Amino acid sequence: MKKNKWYNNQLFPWLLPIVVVLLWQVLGDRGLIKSTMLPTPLEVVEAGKNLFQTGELQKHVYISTERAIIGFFIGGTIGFLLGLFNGTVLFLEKLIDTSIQMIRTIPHLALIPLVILWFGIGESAKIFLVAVGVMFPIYINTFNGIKNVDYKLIEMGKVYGMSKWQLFTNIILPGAMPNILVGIRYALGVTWISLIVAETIGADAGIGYLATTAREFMQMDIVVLTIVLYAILGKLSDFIAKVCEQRLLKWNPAYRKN
Amino acid sequence: MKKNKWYNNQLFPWLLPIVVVLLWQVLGDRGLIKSTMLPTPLEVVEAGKNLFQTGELQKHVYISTERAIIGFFIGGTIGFLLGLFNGTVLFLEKLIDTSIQMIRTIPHLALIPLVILWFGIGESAKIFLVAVGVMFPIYINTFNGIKNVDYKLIEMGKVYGMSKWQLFTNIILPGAMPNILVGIRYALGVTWISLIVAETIGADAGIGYLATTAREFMQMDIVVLTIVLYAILGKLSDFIAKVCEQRLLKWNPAYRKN
Amino acid sequence: ACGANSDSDASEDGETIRLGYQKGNTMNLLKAHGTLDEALHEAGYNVEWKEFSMGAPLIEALNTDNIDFGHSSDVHSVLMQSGGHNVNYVASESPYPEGVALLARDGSGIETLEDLKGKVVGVTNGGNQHYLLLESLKEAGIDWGEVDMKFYKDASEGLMAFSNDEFDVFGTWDPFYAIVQDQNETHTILDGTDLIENRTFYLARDGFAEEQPEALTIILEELENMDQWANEEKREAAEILADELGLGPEPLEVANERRQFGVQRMTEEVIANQQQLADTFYEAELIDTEISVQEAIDAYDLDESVFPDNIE
Amino acid sequence: MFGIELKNAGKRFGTNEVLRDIDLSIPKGSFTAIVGKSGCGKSTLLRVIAGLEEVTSGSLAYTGVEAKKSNIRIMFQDDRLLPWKNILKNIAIGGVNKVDAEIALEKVGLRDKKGDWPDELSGGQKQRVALARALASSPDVLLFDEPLGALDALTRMDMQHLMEGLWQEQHFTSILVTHDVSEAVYLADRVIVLDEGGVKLDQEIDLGRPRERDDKFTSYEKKILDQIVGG
Amino acid sequence: MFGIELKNAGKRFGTNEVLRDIDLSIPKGSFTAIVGKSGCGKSTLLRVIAGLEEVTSGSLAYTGVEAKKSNIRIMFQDDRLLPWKNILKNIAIGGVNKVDAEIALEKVGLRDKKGDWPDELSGGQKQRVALARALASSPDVLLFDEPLGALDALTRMDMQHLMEGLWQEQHFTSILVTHDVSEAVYLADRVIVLDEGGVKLDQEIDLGRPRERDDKFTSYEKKILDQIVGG
Ligand SMILES: Nc1ncnc2c1ncn2[C@@H]1O[C@H](COP(=O)(O)OP(=O)(O)OP(=O)(O)O)[C@@H](O)[C@H]1O
Ligand SMILES: Nc1ncnc2c1ncn2[C@@H]1O[C@H](COP(=O)(O)OP(=O)(O)OP(=O)(O)O)[C@@H](O)[C@H]1O
Ligand SMILES: [Mg+2]
Ligand SMILES: [Mg+2]
Repeated sequence: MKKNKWYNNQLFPWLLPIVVVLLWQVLGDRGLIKSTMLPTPLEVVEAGKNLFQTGELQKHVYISTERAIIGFFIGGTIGFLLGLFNGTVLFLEKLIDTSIQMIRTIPHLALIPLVILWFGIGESAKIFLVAVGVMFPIYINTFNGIKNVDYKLIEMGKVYGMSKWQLFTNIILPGAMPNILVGIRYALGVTWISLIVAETIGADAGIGYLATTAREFMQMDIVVLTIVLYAILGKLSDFIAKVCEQRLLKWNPAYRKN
Repeated sequence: MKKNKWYNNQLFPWLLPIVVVLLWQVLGDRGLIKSTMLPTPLEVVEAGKNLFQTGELQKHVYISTERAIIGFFIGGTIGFLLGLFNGTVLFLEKLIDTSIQMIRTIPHLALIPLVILWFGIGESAKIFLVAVGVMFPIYINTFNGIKNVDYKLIEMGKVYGMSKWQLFTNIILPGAMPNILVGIRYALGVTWISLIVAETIGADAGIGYLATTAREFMQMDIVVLTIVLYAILGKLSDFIAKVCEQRLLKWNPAYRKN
Repeated sequence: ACGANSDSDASEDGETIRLGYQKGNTMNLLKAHGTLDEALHEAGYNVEWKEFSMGAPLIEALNTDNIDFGHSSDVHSVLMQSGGHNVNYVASESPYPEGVALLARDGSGIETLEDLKGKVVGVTNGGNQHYLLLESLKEAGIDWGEVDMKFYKDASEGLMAFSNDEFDVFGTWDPFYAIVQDQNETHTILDGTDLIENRTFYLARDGFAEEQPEALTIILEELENMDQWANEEKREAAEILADELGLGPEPLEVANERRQFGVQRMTEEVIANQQQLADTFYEAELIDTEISVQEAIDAYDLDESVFPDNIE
Repeated sequence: MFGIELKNAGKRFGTNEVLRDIDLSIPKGSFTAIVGKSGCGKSTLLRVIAGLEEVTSGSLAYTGVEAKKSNIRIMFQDDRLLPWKNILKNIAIGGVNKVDAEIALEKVGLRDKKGDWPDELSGGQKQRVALARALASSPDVLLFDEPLGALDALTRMDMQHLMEGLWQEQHFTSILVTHDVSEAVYLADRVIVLDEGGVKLDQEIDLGRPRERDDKFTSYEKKILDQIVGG
Repeated sequence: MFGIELKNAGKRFGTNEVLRDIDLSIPKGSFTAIVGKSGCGKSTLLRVIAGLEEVTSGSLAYTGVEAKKSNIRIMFQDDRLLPWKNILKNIAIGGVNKVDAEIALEKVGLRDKKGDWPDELSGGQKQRVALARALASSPDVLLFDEPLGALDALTRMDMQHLMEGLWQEQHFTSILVTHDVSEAVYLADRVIVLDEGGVKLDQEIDLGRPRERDDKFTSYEKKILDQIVGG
């Protein structure tokens, strides 16, 4: 059962992306895909190289990453705390949850006019949008994770004289952790998605800015380049989340096995 | 403990939204908020009434809802099946998961050129974008839900001669259900968010279209109206999700209690 | 899979002409009036209108054969060509320089171009007011770097930011120009007069002119008819557009008053002005390839015979 | 250390009346055993005493000056170990320090398992960890819900000695639910037979300690067993 | 019905050698009991036999014509009831129909609980549901891992009779892990004492059925107990 199968290695997961890229290159070379519409991988790499040499690529990635990190931490913290309090205090749940569920479905794009009204067009508006995007998946997963913690263990904790804080750190948090991590994992992806919208506001840098202007200026190679950038950053975020998962859930045989 | 607190009733959760709306009206009336920038609730209601009387509002909501439902079912099904298979078959997980994690972070907005290339500008492009948006939260939550099902129960099922299918319907699915429902709940929100982007493609109806054109033409009352619409639809979707939760998780004391 | 995408069979009657439009332009009037539909039906065509809320998806739709005919601003046409796409210029609308302007708040002390130095100017990246700003600064001999340009995405975003004092100077265009003029205490620093033309161009997909020249002729003819009607009935035209846009009629009346409608051929003068736009954008590093508008015209090689009699 | 006083206490789940008319006064520092058939309400009674369930009729009170609900510990019928903590940390919860935890683990004979995850232990080992956790928490009142059910005879005897020893040393009020009548007589000063939610027999055990399994012992056993079987 | 053959079987978790050199041949239709101290490897042995753990040395084989791993059932030491199914449905898993499930539930004395959720049952009731589930599945080989640990003496005797009766009726191969030596001697034809992962005693029980607790019975008991305690 636990035997290492041939496909259980680091490289195998990259098989599919590589095959897709190769196929795409071949189709592009043969002219089966028009390169003004969908440039070939090599053309995209070329575009990337050019941007890299002028230092622009690094600048955009750096700025976006900075926004992503700040926004993620603010939104993640708020989402986590809201999930935490709403998950443990019925009064707060009743007071706030409905409102959160209502705000949650409002697209960033629709919010922008109001965001500008409140935050202007500077950094804070962008970070706000990222934070809002990150907040909800973390909120929902934390909230539900806490609701689903085995109540028998909580009962035990209470009987063994744990303080609220101890109960939280020793039982509720680790019990909800698998769900919270799902939320974090998802939110890491949302971060980048939020940025593309956020970076249209009075922006002059960032991957979202790069993507939007490339699209408006019909530079398909850069459009695809940004897509690739998103994919790479997404995979990277996911990798971080997975490492966290493996460290934090090592007690769980499901994670210990692989 | 289980006593019904005064705040444990149907109406209390609406307190906060109502207070916010009232405050906003008062601030608007006093001229503290300029109505060209943020129309008062009454003005928004007025705009809604006008659109309603011409039948436009219903048309937009109807069309968007249709797209939402179709997209949700397609994306939800695919996400669920992917989560299911990747969660149970290690080979598939290794083959596909990395690729999915990479695609996941690509914003819809960046994808649009490619989507038009593949799907044209008709309904299928819009439904595709909704489906893609819905797919990922359901995928991730299903996948993780399955991974976290108590392996002792799975072991029991195997020993009691359950077929793969029985194991799935009797143990894996109900065990992963709390997580899957979180995914569904989140995805219901994403549906509407995806629509705003989707409905910029060759659209002539839908809430997303309404929102985008209102934004382009500075009709702040309609911009705010669409925000309100999103909030209502979001709350409605969430209500449906909660009902499902309460029916499907009634075995769980955490859901039985309230 | 979807209807709009299905290729029309050239040998059959009743093929569908797919028209892309954005709100607020002649095409929009034409759709509201229904005269083009009538004319095309008479000639045995079906008509399908596709609305686009923004320029980019319309052009993308043209490029992927999802629509046959549409329109786009002068700047977007240049951007499209610089992105390596075919830009199939068919004709243009009359210039509309007064429909784009730079505004400042009353009492801000910003009156002339000189005053722009060191100020925050909000424009849409690659928009017509962006071009106006660049041209006017160049004219006045002011270095672009001396002005702090901030980009906004669409009209409501711009208005929000301007109202919120995020911009000292606000680049805008009709009908929003008219609205802002009307609602806020602002004054115009300059509009496009003698600086830029601010045209709309009519574009077609690859091969449309060859495959359906008759349809193209009808479209152009009806466009010109519409334009002439609009010139005479500016009020009524304003009302129709106001209805379509969901705005009050007043700003559109103001806008229409300063506008002359009319379809024009791609004359050398038009091409030269468009080339100037391309050069300025290249200079400003908005686009990274030098382009030749003439090349695009030559590449499409439109047969002059498609033009109806009512267009000079 | 404090005692417990139940007056006319009853508990129902829905229509199911699980406990009825329980009048019970348990003095501080005493050792009481509760026996009875499966499903007769033993665990529910312990949960009521610990304050985990509210009585639906009658009343519950703690008697004594420093009486505090938070000083009651219960060793549950299921082990309730935290799967995300290793054995030692599972014992060292709720204010028990590592050293005491390790001593407790030593006493139940599992010192070499201190770094293991709970799901790496055998059933009996888990139960002993739960016992160690309960004993290490130095409670005022300690409720045992079938603490030795998963243990073999020998280990069981060791654990009984351990429980008795600690009780004599610390004098906590002790209530033991068990299905082993002999264990009840061996450890407790008083055995209560519960039957269908009511007290059927309330028997003082008047034997010296350490107890010998002599005739008197056997006669107590028999008397209690008769009450259970005779139900 | 089929038998089990272990040759030189060993099992280690990491560095922990839990089973070593087990040579055991269990004929089909026999009733074997396994006793031993907590943590000696009883549950692990059952899991190896059921194919839930692979041996790390030696071999396991099933003997008999229709031998199939899928016809082995195990009643786990923990109840492993599905929390999302009511009691009746918990029994009716893996191809058992509702009628049979209800009969099995009746036999363990819990028919009135059939619609309850598992977490509404008492510890002993849950164990009996797990027993009913195991018995209802009409297996070829049935492995019991301390099936009656949470039951009082009286219910326990009922359940012993039930197990014996069904075994005599259906003749499945039965292996019982228990910490109650008397139960082992009462039910099994052969008692195996496990000690630190190895077989310490392999004792045939040569008594007629139904068994009387006579001198011979007691002498078996004593012999086995000595082996356990003497470890
Ligand atoms: N998954 C595992 N990983 C590591 N060690 C294990 C695992 N399962 C069991 N062990 C160890 O193997 C030994 C035997 O365990 P087993 O469960 O077989 O004991 P047992 O005889 O059933 O005891 P009990 O009567 O207490 O149930 C124990 O020391 C236990 O810690
Ligand atoms: N949460 C609950 N909801 C409904 N019924 C319950 C609940 N808890 C216990 N019961 C019922 O109350 C009765 C007594 O349960 P209790 O757990 O007190 O029994 P017990 O004496 O501890 O039995 P055992 O020796 O089997 O553990 C049982 O019939 C059980 O079904
Ligand atoms: Mg109990
Ligand atoms: Mg065991």
